[in-house]
Amino acid sequence: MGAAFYIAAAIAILSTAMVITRYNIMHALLYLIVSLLSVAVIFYIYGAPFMAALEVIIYAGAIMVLMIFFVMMLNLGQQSAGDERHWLTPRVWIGPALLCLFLLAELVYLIMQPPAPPAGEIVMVDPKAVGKSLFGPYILAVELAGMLLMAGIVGAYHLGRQKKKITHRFLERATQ
Amino acid sequence: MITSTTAGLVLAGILFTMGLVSMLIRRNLIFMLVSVEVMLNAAGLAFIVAASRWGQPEGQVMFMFILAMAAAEVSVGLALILQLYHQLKTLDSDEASKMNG
Amino acid sequence: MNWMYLVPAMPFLGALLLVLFSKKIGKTGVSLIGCGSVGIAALVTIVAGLQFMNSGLQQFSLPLWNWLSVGNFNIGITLHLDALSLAFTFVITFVGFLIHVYSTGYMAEDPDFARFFASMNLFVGAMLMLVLADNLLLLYFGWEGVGLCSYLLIGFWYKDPANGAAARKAFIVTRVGDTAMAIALFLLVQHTGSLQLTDILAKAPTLWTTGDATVVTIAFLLLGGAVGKSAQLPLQTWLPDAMAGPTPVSALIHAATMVTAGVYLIARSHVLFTMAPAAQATVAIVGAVTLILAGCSAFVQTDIKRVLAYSTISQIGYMFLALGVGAWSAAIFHFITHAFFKALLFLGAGAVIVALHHEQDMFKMGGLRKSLPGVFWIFLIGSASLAAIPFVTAGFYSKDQIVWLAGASAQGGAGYWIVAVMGAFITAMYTTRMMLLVFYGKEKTHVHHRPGLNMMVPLYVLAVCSTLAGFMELPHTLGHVTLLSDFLQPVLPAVVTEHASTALEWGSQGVATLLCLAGIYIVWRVLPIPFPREVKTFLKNGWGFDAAYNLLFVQPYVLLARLNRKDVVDRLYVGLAAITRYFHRMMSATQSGILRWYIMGIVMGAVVILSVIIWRQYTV
Amino acid sequence: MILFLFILIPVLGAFAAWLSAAWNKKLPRWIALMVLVFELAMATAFWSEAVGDGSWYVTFIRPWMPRFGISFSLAMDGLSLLMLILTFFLGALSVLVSWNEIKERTGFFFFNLLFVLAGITGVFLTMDLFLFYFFWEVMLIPMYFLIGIWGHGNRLYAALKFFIFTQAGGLLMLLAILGLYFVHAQSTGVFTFNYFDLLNTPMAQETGRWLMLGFLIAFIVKLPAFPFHTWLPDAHTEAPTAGSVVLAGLLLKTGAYGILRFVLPLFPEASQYFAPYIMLLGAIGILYGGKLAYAQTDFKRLVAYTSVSHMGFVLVGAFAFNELAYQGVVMQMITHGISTGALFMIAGSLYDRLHTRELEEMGGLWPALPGMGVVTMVFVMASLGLPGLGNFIAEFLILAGSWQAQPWITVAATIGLVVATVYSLRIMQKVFFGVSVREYKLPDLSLREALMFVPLVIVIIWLGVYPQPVINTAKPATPAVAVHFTSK
Repeated sequence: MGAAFYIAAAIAILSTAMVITRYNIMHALLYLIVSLLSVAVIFYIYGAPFMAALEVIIYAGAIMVLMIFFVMMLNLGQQSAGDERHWLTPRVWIGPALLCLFLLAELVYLIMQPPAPPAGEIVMVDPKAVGKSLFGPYILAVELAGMLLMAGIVGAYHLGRQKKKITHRFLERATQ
Repeated sequence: MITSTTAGLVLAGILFTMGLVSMLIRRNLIFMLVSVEVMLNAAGLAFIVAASRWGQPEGQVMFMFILAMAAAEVSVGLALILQLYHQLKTLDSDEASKMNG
Repeated sequence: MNWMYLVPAMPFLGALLLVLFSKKIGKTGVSLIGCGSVGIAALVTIVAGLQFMNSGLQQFSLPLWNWLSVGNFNIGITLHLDALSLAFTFVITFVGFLIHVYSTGYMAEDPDFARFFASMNLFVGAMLMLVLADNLLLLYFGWEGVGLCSYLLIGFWYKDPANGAAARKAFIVTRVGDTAMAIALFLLVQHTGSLQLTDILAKAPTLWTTGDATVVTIAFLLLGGAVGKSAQLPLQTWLPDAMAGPTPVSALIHAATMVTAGVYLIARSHVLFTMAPAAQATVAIVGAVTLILAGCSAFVQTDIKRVLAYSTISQIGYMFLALGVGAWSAAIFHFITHAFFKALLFLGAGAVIVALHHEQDMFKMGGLRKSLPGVFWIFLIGSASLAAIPFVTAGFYSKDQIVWLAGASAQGGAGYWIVAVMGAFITAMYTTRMMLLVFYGKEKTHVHHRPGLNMMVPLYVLAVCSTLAGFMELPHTLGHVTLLSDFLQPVLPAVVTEHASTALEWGSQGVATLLCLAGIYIVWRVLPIPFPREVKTFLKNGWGFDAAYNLLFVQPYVLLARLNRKDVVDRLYVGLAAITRYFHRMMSATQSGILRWYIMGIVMGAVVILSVIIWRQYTV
Repeated sequence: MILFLFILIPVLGAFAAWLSAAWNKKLPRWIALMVLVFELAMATAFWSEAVGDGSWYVTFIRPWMPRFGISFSLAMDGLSLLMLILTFFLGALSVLVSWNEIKERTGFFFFNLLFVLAGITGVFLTMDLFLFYFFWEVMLIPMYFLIGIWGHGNRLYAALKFFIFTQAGGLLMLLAILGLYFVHAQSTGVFTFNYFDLLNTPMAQETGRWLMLGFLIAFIVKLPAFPFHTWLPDAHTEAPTAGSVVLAGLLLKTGAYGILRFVLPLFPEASQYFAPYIMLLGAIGILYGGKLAYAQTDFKRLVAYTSVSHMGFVLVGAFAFNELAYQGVVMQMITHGISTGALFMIAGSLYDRLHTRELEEMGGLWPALPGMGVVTMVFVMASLGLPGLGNFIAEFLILAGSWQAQPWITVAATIGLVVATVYSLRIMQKVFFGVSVREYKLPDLSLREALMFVPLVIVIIWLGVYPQPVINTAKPATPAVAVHFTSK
């Protein structure tokens, strides 16, 4: 384990911590991109360069950009930040945080358990092997993933369309 | 006891838990979506670590599927949030929870 | 004798016809069927009885059909005729017929004429089944059947809830006794494998030794049945209330026939009682105590029918005393004479009651000697017989025999004799009091209706019988006639006497006569007898038995029933359902729609699962 | 084949009745009546010439799911035959009783009625445990509808309660059936649900007792015995008259039948072991049911609790293990069906006239309804066990038999006769005697009602004075174990 890993990991953890503590959504998203990039570095360290590339391109690139555009489109900036500040009181977060901390402790404990994996070297899995198995035994899953994306596109289009405003009957009270 | 595998898994665990905490404490729908992304990413990291541990491509394959899923999820999720925002004029998930069936 | 089945069949048929066609045949038809069926039964009984006596048979059975046959357990619907059942059958049909005829007059104005006769016929049929039964199950059939008819007839005037209550009381109290009897039957089935009377009586000496616990238990349980039906202590409380029924009913059922069923049962199963000395002694004690208690109660009643009711209890007490000391035929003798004179008294009282427009309070009567001379003479004959006026009345001979044997028989003793004599004294007193109150003194209520011929003729016949019936059995001192006991000899063993002598018998008779006359004289001179009011009320209410039973059994039961009307067990299930529903509510409350709670749930689940895994690692 | 017809005809009749309602509202009742009268005639004819070698008159077996050892296996012995005749007899009467009572959805009503009867017939005939469970459920669901749709006031509660109780018991039975199935397979290697094969399955003592309890609970819930009786008053009270008649007259008998047919022969050792406790439950039921009956003010509820009391006798008798008690139980099943069925019909007829079931609002009806009074008197007397009527024979035989097994429990049960007197006479007093609340001008028995009641009266008297044909028919069907333990 080189220092690279620890640096990347530290950046990932810190930036994620920033993500979850920001009031402004825009800031959070930008920190998330940093986190994703550091995770991409870790992927690279773990011998998955192709995945690191995908992480950068798709996650940090496409998905995050989508979200940023979305936030910008709705113009959420200041007002939602105020809401967030209002909502995020210690009373709200202290309980779940402790619970999750406990969960994390358990997880770490279990991960550290023997039978520990043999202290092996990091094994490089090259993209070719990934491609082979993707289009070999997992071809059906790939097709399904394709279908999923297709459905995602159609669904997003359908839902995102600006329709004539129809208030659902269960929401009437909320809108009044 | 810290090997490369355990270190990676512990990192994945930390990231996941952070996502989880965020999920639990946030009321803003977009933040919740972001939290989901963090958790998915952590899960992906675990797969990559596992792949490197065993030297098998399956872990990376799984990560690709997670990626595809995340993409689809974000697009649909954002569209849904958009609808909700139009309907409710807020991103508060507690408001949306009044949508009892 | 083969058409003896007509004896019970005719009244049953009559009842059936009356139920089915009551509306179509009119009152004349009803009277004809009602009296006719019992009349035919009486005729058949006389003819069959004569044949039986001439045939020289000891007993005769007539199997009709097989009732029940399970494994080795066989019960037939079989009629059994012997001297004992013949005596009872004769009294039932003969007195029954007279009372039916009387009723055509007594009930003439009742709208439910047909129902009355249907029930009466049914009663006669059931009573005949009881005495003609060849096995205990068939006897039980008659036993319960008469209970039903008694219930129907006590509650005949159903509009008054008090009558209904009296009817139910009679049924329920006797049913308590019947339950004991039923258990006796189970015991007999278990030990003898049969309920055939002749079988049981023949087998009993081979199965048990005298005083064996089983046979004593059986005898006691049978006694339980008998005291219920015969209104003896401690189940006597129903009979005074049973007077709520029409007077002919009181005469037939609650004086002449049904209430003596207990006497019949004990006499019938005398072998068992002989083998169970403890039970037999109990019979005697029950009889002795009852006859005194009931006599005292009779003395303070104001209702003429209640006087007669208590006197009935008291007289049956005499019969029980006779049974208890082994004087079987004396009990039957007293049953016969009692049936005549008590029926006579009741019917006479009925005539008085009708004449006074359903007035039963003796203190509102009086002076009827002049306005109802016919009834007066008849009532006088009956009363004389009840009070056992020496030499000319049937009651004297039968009661005297019991008094004598209570002291003289092997199982008897001085104590029983004293009680019996005291009973005679009390009987004379209350009888005289009744006569004085009703027929002497000033006339307080005007007579508005004189009994017709159809009521008077049965009275005359009964008056003759209650005088003559006594002469079939005369004591050693007075001619020594033993027609009845000879006749009953094949069924009922003769009484074994100890320390008996003619002198003693004279003495016994003398004392009894003296006390009887003394009683009459005392009452004649000093009526009304001064009693403290409390004592009077206590006696009048039958020694507080009713109140005690009410407090001990009736009220707790009713209270318990009322408290638990909603069934406490159901609460268990309702509670279970409520708990389930509570959990269901709790579960559904978690479906709040708030997303974070769901996630929280997932997290907690994860924590729990991981904790379990870790915990297992530690423990394993 | 005749056995199959016994089940098939009511099923076909049920559908015919349902469909015919579209044509004419009055057609379904005629169809139902014809079907049941035909079945009754068929069963009676069969009885009159019933002779067979051994105890089984006739059997009918077709494979159904051979892989699992399930067959469509029917068989009839004396017990089944008697129960069938009772079923069709009361079935026909319950059609008559609902002749005018049911005005809505007549087609569906008679569909359900016939279907219940078909299910009951199946229960009485089947000799395959899987099929038995199937029919057990078949009779449950239409009954649920009968109560839930055509019942009175609180009908949904009653129907649900009935359903849950019986279903819970039924599930235990299913578990026990499966347990027996696997135990049998384990010891012999043959997977079968066939009754005859499962008899004498060797099993561990402990296993046998648990399985027996599974069956037993299902049956005593249905019976119902003391702690499980609370569904019965609600169901009876709220059900339409025909429903009450079928419930009291027939459905309860399936519980008793199950005990005689399955519990005793399949688990002789366990039955013997639990017998005193079960008899005690029976005795408690007799007294407790009687006491509750006395406290009720609702006519039907009162009669319902008398059922609890009477079925206690069945429990006492069935576990006394001797022939007297066994015959008594069979008689009790029949006579209780008739007498209680009749009392429910009377309650229905009174309800038609007075539109109330409250005893406090009745009274003094004798002058208006003498005919019905006589009929009621007969059945009230039957229910208190008056000799000369069928119930007496039953109760006497049961008690005489059980005395030999458990004297003290029998004494308690015998005290039940006094309790029965107390509540039975209360019916007469409250309904027919006493002062009438109003001056009623009511029609006495109509021709239809006379047609209903006269056969019932005749049968109950016939059973009281000449029960031998029934006893003879039931005798060969006596399971060997029922009398096996007599000699102690």
